[in-house]
Amino acid sequence: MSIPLSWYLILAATLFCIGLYGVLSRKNAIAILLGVELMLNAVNVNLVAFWRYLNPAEMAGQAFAVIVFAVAAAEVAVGLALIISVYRRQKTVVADEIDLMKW
Amino acid sequence: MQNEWIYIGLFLVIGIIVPIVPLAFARLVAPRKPNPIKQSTYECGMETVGESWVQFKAQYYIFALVFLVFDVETVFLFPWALTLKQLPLFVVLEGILFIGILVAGLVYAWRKGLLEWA
Amino acid sequence: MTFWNNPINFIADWLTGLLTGWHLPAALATILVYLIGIIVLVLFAMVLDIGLVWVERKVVARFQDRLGPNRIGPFGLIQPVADIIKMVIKEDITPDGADKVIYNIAPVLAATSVILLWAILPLASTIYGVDLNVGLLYIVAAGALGTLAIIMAGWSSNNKYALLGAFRMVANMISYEVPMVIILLVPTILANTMSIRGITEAQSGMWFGILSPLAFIIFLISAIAELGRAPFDLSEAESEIVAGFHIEYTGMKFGWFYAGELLHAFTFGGFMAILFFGGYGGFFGLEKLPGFTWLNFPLVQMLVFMAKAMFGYWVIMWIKYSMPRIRIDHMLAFNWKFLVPLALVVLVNTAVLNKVLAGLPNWGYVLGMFGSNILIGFVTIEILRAFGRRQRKLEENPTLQAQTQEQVS
Amino acid sequence: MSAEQILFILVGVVILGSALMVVTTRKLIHAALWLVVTLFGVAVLFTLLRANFLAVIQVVVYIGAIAILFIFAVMLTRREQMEKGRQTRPNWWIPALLGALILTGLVVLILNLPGAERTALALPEGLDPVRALGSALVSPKAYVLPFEVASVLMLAALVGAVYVATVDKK
Repeated sequence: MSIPLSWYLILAATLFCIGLYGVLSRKNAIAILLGVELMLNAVNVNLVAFWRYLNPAEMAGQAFAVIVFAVAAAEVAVGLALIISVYRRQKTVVADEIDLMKW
Repeated sequence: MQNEWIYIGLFLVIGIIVPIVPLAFARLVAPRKPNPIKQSTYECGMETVGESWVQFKAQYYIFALVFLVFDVETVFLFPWALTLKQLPLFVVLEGILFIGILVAGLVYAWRKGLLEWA
Repeated sequence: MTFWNNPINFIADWLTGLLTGWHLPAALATILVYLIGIIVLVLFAMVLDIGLVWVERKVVARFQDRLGPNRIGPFGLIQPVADIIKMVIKEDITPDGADKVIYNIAPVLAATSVILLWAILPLASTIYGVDLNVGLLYIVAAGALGTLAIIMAGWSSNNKYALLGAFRMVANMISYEVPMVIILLVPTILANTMSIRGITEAQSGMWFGILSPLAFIIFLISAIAELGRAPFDLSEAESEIVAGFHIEYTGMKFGWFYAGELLHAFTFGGFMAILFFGGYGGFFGLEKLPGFTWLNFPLVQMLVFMAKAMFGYWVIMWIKYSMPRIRIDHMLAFNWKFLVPLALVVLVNTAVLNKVLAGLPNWGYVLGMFGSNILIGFVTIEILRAFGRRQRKLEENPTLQAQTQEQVS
Repeated sequence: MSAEQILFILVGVVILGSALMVVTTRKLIHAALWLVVTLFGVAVLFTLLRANFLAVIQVVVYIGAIAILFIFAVMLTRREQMEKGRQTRPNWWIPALLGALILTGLVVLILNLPGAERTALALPEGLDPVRALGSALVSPKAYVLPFEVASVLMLAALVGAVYVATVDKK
């Protein structure tokens, strides 16, 4: 066990920033959701690393990671359903062109 | 170091190499004379109509959705199942409540007619 | 420790000793020994796979009142080798418009996902790859990689039939994964562990297949669906979409899909034996009697395991070659409206009874578990019968049918 | 440098490389498949951290369900002309700059964090993390409420998603 905690944190931070870039720069709504998944994964890496490095007897980190799994699944289910619904009405998945609520 | 995952990792490497070896060997010995007709999309000898992209029923997506929800929830039940022996009956009831909420989702999908393939 | 009690560890210790004797670092020696063990195990699986081609063809032939392969070698035993040679020297065609990288990765991934299962398959009490404390979920995870391989193959082929087949197959696999994962909880609860070996050891007195026959039946059905074999083979449905997701694959790439499916079927036969029939053990305590200690020898255990797995594989084949193909709407309705609710009922029943009956003597526990399963099965059949009767009445009585339709609309 | 550190760096490079591909690839289906590689890499990280259960459900849930759902969605909404042309907004450099700034800030923060160089603690003797997680998830003193609420959340997601995806059927 010779990996310092900071390595995991930096890796997670980088992954988070890549995801953030994807969310902000992509046109396609599905691609934006892919970026969100990257960010959630970065969070999970952090949570599990903290569990392992700070207090392995307490399962807080892992329990939170499990909840993040559920949240990620819920987010993908609803997000993709919205995108598919919009696609069927407007034949587009470009986030900027989706302006149903822009009144 | 945890040996079990090293073992699985090595297994993964071998598991990838073993299928590749005959493929690589086939690449060496098999003939290769490509021509446009041979490489055209196979549709039982008919001329291909349109692009391979065909519109799919959104129903496939609905089933994938229901599956996602069920998969995530049942996976959560595994840690619960491991605690049944040590902890009191109360824990079983918690799990049943969890399953009950899951069933509510199934009943909803059923009543809405989403499980019909039509 | 002698060779006969623990052959794998015996050889491993000897090899490690040999390698460290050559002044190799201990860690490197361990990894080398692991590698040798893995290669032997995977090669064993591959040789078995070749044998399975012969078994499958021979058994089908017998089901269909034919002889099967009988020309090359005694009883046609060399036939699979000839098949392999043929597949390797076939021209490898990549269709136009295919996504080449994904197209080539898919068959490898399909085979890898099956081979990975062998890492946790215990052939005997001392012959196994690794004993994970999350073994059951590992099976599901390997299956997830297989699903991915199919969707990759279907998408990258640039063919309507392939894409349709992949969509159907994936809808099929993911739907039936739900009852399978639910039913995997039953052995987890009964054995109080997720480790494959732990589950096997927990059955040395009583098989889980007897404690919960319904769980076994649900597992069998969902395993067949997961494999995409008949009656759930509409993903390849030769008569409509030709061969489904692997339509464009030729030569050895097709070969890996085929070989992967056969090995997968056998492996699931093995898991059936492990989860519900005691795996390499499960002699109901017989092995403790003085005259029967030879049952504990690893090679005997391995033989027992292979026999049980082969029987499971034979049952899967039996169903495959006796059943017509199911329509996709029936298939999905059968899963979501019948198997999933039933699996949940079995799970709740197991969880509650396991707690309630824990104080009882052993025979009471077994009888309670078995009896409750029979009761659930009986009630299920009665519900189905009532439902079927109503359907039939509706169909026989046109006026009633019209009325109900009015009510609905 | 120990073998474990080399392994970590390898996995890290794979994760970050494939994550970059996710956000830059033009074809969406490739982006989804690169996401699978990233997710698998994260699962390997979990095994390095000895979170066996999370590593396995990472593969089961993320690769086996979420990635499949993404691929389905991509296929349902795919149109040829959308894959031609640029996939990023014209002012893509602003998010890139923003990301780089945040990353620099975070890295500085992490490196100055007290205890950032600590190494992993040994797992307590006889602790089975899966079992302990199970106890934590069902114990009223710990996380039983989040556990049940997660179930309600999934139910809400199911109802909502199904409603949204089918409402315009008629």
